[in-house]
Amino acid sequence: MKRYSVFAIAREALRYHQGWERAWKSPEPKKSYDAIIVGAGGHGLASAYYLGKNYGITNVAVIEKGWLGGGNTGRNTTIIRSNYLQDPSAAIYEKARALYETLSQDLNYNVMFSPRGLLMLAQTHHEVRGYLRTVHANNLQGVSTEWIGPGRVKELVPIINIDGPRYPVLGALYQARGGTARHDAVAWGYARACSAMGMDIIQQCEVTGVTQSNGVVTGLDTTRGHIGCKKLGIVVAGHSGQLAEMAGFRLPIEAVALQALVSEPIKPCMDVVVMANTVHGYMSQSDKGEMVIGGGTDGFNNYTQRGSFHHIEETLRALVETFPMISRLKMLRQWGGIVDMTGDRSPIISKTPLGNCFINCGWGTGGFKAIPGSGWAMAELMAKGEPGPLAAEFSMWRFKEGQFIDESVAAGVAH
Amino acid sequence: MLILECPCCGVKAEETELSPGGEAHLKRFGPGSSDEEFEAYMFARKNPKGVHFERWRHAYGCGKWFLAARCTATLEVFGTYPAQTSEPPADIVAKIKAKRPDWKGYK
Amino acid sequence: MSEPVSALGGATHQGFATIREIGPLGMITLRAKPDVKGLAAAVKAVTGTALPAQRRIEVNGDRAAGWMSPDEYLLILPYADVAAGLAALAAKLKGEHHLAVDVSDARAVFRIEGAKADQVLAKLSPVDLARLEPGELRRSRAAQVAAAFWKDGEGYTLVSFRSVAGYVMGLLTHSAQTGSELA
Amino acid sequence: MSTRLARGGRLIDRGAAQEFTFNGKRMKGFKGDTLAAALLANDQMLVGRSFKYHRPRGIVASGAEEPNALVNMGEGGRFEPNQRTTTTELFDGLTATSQNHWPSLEFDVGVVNNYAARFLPAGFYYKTFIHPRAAWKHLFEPIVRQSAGLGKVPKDRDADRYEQAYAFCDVLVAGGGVAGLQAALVAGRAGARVILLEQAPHWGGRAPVDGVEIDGKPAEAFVEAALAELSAMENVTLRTRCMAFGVYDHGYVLAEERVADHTPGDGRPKKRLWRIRAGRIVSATGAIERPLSFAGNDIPGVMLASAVRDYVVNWAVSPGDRTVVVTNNDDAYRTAIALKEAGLDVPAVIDARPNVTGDLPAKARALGIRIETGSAIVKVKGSKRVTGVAIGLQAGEGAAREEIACDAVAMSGGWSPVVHLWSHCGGKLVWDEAAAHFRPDAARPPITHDGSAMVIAAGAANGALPAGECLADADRAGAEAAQALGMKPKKAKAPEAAAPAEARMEPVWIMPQGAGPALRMKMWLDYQNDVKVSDVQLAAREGYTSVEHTKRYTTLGMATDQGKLSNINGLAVLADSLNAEIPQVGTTTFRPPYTPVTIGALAGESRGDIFQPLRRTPMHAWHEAQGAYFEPVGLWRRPYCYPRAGETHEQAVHREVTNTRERLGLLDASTLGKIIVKGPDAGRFLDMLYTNVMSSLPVGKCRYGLMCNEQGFLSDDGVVARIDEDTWLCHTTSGGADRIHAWMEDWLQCEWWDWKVYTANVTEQYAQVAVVGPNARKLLEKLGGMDVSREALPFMQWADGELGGFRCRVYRISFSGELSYEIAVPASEGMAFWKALNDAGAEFGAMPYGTECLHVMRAEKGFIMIGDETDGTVTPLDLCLDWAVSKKKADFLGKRGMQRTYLANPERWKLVGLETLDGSVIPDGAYAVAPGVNGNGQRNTEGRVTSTYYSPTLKRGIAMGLVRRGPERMGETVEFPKVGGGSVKARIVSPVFYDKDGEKQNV
Repeated sequence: MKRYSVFAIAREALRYHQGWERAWKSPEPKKSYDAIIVGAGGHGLASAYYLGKNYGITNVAVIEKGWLGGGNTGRNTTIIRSNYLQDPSAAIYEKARALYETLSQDLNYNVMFSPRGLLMLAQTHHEVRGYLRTVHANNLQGVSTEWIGPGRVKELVPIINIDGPRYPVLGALYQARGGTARHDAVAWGYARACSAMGMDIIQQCEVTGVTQSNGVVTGLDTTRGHIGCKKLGIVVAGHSGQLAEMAGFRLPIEAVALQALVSEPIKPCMDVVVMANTVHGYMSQSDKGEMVIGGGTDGFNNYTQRGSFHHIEETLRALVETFPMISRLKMLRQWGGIVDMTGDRSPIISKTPLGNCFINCGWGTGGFKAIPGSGWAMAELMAKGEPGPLAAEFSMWRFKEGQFIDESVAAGVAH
Repeated sequence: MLILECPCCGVKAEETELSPGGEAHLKRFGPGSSDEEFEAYMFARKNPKGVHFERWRHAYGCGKWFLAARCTATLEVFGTYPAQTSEPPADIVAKIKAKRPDWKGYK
Repeated sequence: MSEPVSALGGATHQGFATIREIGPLGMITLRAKPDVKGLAAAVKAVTGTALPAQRRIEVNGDRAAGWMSPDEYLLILPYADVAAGLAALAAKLKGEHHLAVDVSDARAVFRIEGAKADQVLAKLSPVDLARLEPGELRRSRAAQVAAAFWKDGEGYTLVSFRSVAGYVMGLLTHSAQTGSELA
Repeated sequence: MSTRLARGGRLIDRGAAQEFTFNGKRMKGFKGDTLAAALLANDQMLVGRSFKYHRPRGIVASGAEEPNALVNMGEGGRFEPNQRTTTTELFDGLTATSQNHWPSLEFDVGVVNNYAARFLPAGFYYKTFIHPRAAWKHLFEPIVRQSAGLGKVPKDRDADRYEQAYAFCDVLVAGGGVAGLQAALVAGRAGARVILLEQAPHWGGRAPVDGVEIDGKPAEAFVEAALAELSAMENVTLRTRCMAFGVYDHGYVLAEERVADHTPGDGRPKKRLWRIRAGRIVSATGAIERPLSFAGNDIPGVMLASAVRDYVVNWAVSPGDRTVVVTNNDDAYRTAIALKEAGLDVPAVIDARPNVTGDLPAKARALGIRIETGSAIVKVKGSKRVTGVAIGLQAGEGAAREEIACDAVAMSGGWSPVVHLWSHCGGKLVWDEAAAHFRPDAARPPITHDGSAMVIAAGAANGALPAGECLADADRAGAEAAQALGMKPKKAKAPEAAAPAEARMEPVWIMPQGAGPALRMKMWLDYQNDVKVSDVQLAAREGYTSVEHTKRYTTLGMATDQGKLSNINGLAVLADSLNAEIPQVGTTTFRPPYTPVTIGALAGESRGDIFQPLRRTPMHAWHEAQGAYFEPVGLWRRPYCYPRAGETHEQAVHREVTNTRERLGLLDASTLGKIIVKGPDAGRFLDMLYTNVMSSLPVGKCRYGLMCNEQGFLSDDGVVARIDEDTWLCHTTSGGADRIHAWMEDWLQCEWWDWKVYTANVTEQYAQVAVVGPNARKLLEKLGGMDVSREALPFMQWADGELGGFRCRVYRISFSGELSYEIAVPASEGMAFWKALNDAGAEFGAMPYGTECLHVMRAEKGFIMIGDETDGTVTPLDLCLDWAVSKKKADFLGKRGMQRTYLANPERWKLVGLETLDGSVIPDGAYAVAPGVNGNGQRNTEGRVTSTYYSPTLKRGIAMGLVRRGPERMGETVEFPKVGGGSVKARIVSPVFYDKDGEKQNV
């Protein structure tokens, strides 16, 4: 792998950039691999990357039905935070956030992690108490967050209306090292690094069946033939149900549409990420100047990547009330993603009823921010065959026991 | 922005007049059921990419619950029927089979 | 006993249509299945109308009976006559499974009047007003709250919950502003 | 230079001059101008700077596809960035400024990026700015952000208002060109309810500009006749200035109407969002011309050939004195002819095709226009304005054989149907080899609720470009739409449009064909985002070979024009780089909106007072008049406290607590949910709903009850009163009334549908007041009318009666531990009753109190609060409410859930009281720590505080909390670390801090 740097750019500029090599190879599948990951989204690629980096397992294929990074990795609002309430969530999201801090250097690919700070506004007394609880929990979890008053909120977000007659801003949960990253770059950077380790990223290859022998996985039937494997990781978000069915088990998962939109670009006016959960809206400004806005999920199963427009309207109403200046901006583009929601809205990183088959899914609306941590935990699970501390609580059997990891109990929602 | 015809009042309601209520025809398991049965009742969901049976309430309307057969991949609606039914009615099943010959059927 | 006061004290607005808060009206929620013995007679005793069919409202002067759902009717009558109405229902439906309660105070009622009254509603409710038949009672929403309405002469009568009367008046006023006609 | 012609201009009214300013310069235009036309008429070709390299940018197009000519418009509360000048109607007094430059449009420091362009290819930022780690956020990113961003930031609150409206129709026709008009006519004549929308202020689309003849008459005559007929039809609605921007599922179409955009301040809404439900959608949205990729094709003065024609014919504006036309098709010759006929100079038509044979070139030749076949522009000369072109062989590598001086270039690379509305809900496309464009594949349409086709493409939007085919296709589309809905189209001959025969176009994706890397770095694909041919080729070389990868890696098509001009050209360059066919490479997804939509219009009327419904109790106005400090509770706002002059909120709460405990407090409790449950099976039903037994409650009595969800977690609580043999009244929490009512109906309708139970939510029928404190009975006795003595109305009973002349129902229940009556009166008498209580209570020390006082008093008594002690993961057993969880009942909602291993674990955190050792108040939300850390290095915890207050009664901090095995550990001390250091130690005690034996409430 040729390293990226400003010198490489200069060198290439002199020859009209004709010398750049492929960021990742596009090989034919081999007959078998030590491990196969299904799903070349952020989570799948990160799982493969840490299998190689942390455990030296590089005879790995990542199989993708479409094009890598083409699912929710490329259609989210790029928010990164770890201010979660429950211990298992805080642990894995903070692991992810910490890995994001050095990801550009680790991958030699600028993923543009920008710890610009993240605010969750409290607009009711109930929300104030919820966020104070989160601050206390984070304090014990090693997650750096603080409670700030309305004056400080206004300093950080000059365009906010803190005296709204309906829901004045009473304060905010502030994570100074939360922020955003360039979503596509995360997938591309991991893919390039995986490829450089000798892993095969096989796009346009759809899984049609899971083969097994004596309750242990042996490989996959795909549109490009059978591919054998010793271990299998299923990391396919909204399509987890289909893959699980092929592997012979059921998941507590439902697929629903989540929507987002961006405005036309304007000059910089908001250098932090703001989430307002009472009124269900969140917004940040991208490096291009677009206001990036996230909305709510539909309440019904949907695989169309199109959500119901009234959720967009609800979100915009709330944001116009919170940031009055945006009313004369224009919505440039809106889109939907299919998110996989579990019974407690927390993810599953787990062994499965099928031997040597592992699953990582259920990230719901919170997947992007977790990518490095999720990959790290999944790699450990696949390499050792047993979950490490990061994944231990995210077993798929927790639902039977009633051991929820419920983040909705804090005023914060899982965006 | 779906339209579903409420079988209770006959209004072709748009989605904003309705609230969704998840998978239909779930069998309730209460005290005395096994852990597995109870877990399945609470959490296991068919979540199909294709024909799906689900609950809706005509919330901004007559207030009644009803059931709908809908495709989650195309959003085509095959029919709506009263909530007081423990499995999809034969006429709706027949209609789906006619339209989707490779549908494996309910269950 | 003090004089009953409607939610907004009879507020009005004159735009391209006229908005008036009216009432208080007497209202009874009657829950019963249509096949309950004596139901038609009971309704007739209170409103003087026939039992309304699906989505219909039968009007008789200042009294009316509306179909709300397969087992719910809204009976409208003068405010002072509610107690008598409830007594009549209790007597006629004695022994039959039903529920009749006074909801006069839980509602706010508006009139939207004028040749362009439909345009006010068209801004708020996802309802095809051109296909709303005379005597049809439509339950839907007005922007973010539940509402029921029907066409009545040159205009509409709209019923909402009392607590959001101010919001509904705000919506109607905003929608009826002169200059914002739809056609 | 660009200038206004002395004659012509079919859309302008020369009698109505209008003044406007651009960058402070006063300019003149006419009514009917677009801002772009007026700018060109004033020789203002340079209008902005590009996104990345800050290159000078001129007007390219004449419609919604314009990528460059975006301006800041208006001032103060009417300021609006990124306004597209080509679709902005000119009005008197309009002010506009150019965007994305510093210090000025003419001289922009950011253009330094242009000189470094070679070092800034697609994706360069992924490869650089990696070290040092902190530099991205603090050094590089701020520079990137500042140089990007286009328009300025609005500062003031919007001065305009917006609204929304619903509409319904059988057939919605999007596009008011001749195709849309014809489709509407056919559908309308068949009796369909039709809505016809046109984005521009005028009808007819391109046909009148292109000199099309319909049935032997000019297209204008057809347009006029069609409008007359349509206007006369009752079943047809016509609307201009209204853009159908998105098709959503089940025939839902959103359209934005520019109501007062061009008449700001006239009192009408600025914009209106139409939410249209249509049986069928006819997409007659026309086609958009494609640019050609030659070096320097972004220099101001290089325009689309059709746009040049539009400016000349519609607005009598000549973009240049000498215009070179460059093309790969016959259509562009119309521009050459129009220019010539307007008396302007056309030095040459550069046609990439070796053989040029059509009628239009013949006409051009006849007019004396020089035609260079098999030729290409190898380079455009000029920087802020075209000064000439160098031409050479299209088949060559870029050697110039001649330079032609000119000040404008009109280019045409062929036409692409506007397929957005077809594609938004999944309609598929097919590649048309002859026309080199994607058009709708009628075999794979988007489907609606019944599985039938939802959108029908018509005319140019369907790939039927020549006028004759276009009209015939539209006629078919209109009939198809009506037929699909069961209507019978009238048999009528479709009008026939005559047009000159056009020879086949020839796809030309770069010009000249063999251009080397240096030239390809100057061929722009995406003008706004500065994406060039070389960038797409680089992306392909680096393996970003999926079209979505290429788009995202290069930002092609992601600017505010959403790639209307660049997508197909970019796709073709990508396909070529991959040695693949264009249809194999595919297209990116088309997502709404077609053009950017004002966010204010999407928010509609929901601003200010009507942002959300505000629920008011009958006494709300009184609380406001008293200066209450409110808190939102669901959609209600309840008084949190009633501060007096000079009081802090905390002081007010303490006063209210003390006064209520010592004298008399009045609480507006109207928001409490009240649900009637009646029927022969009502008792059985309530026994399923509540964890305790309600069927055994005697008539006239009250009982506190708990409700769980099926998981076994507490969801609501309240007092239930038995009204008569088969009627119960269930109180819920303030936020819970609608939810619990829906919950009841869910079970009754969907599970126990044979049970005979009716419910009615009567929450708003009553105003309810809690009269609380040692003087409570005195006040009621003073009002008089019913016996409220201990004997007549003991604790936990209710009675109907009259107080002070008010019909009422009185409940002897207490949430404060004091002697307390909750009194319900009809809502319409609520205010009068409240005033009567306050007036009559004055002598007993009556004061209103708010929710915070209520919270403190209930905490002093150890009463739980839904939402404080519970958070959706807490069972009644966790709260030691075992007494309210029936062990006898075989079943109730939540019983099975509570039996799961994790919920039945004795290690669970349970409710206790917490008494700080130093009397201080434990911070809200604090956790109790246990020794050590867990596997993830997180500090172990063993509990958390759920309610914590300063008790004015006990003059110390009190708290409730959930602690591991708490009730077994009475007297032990637990430690709560504070954020920022230090900790509070608290002793585990009973949660009942005040009046442990309940003597005060039971007097």
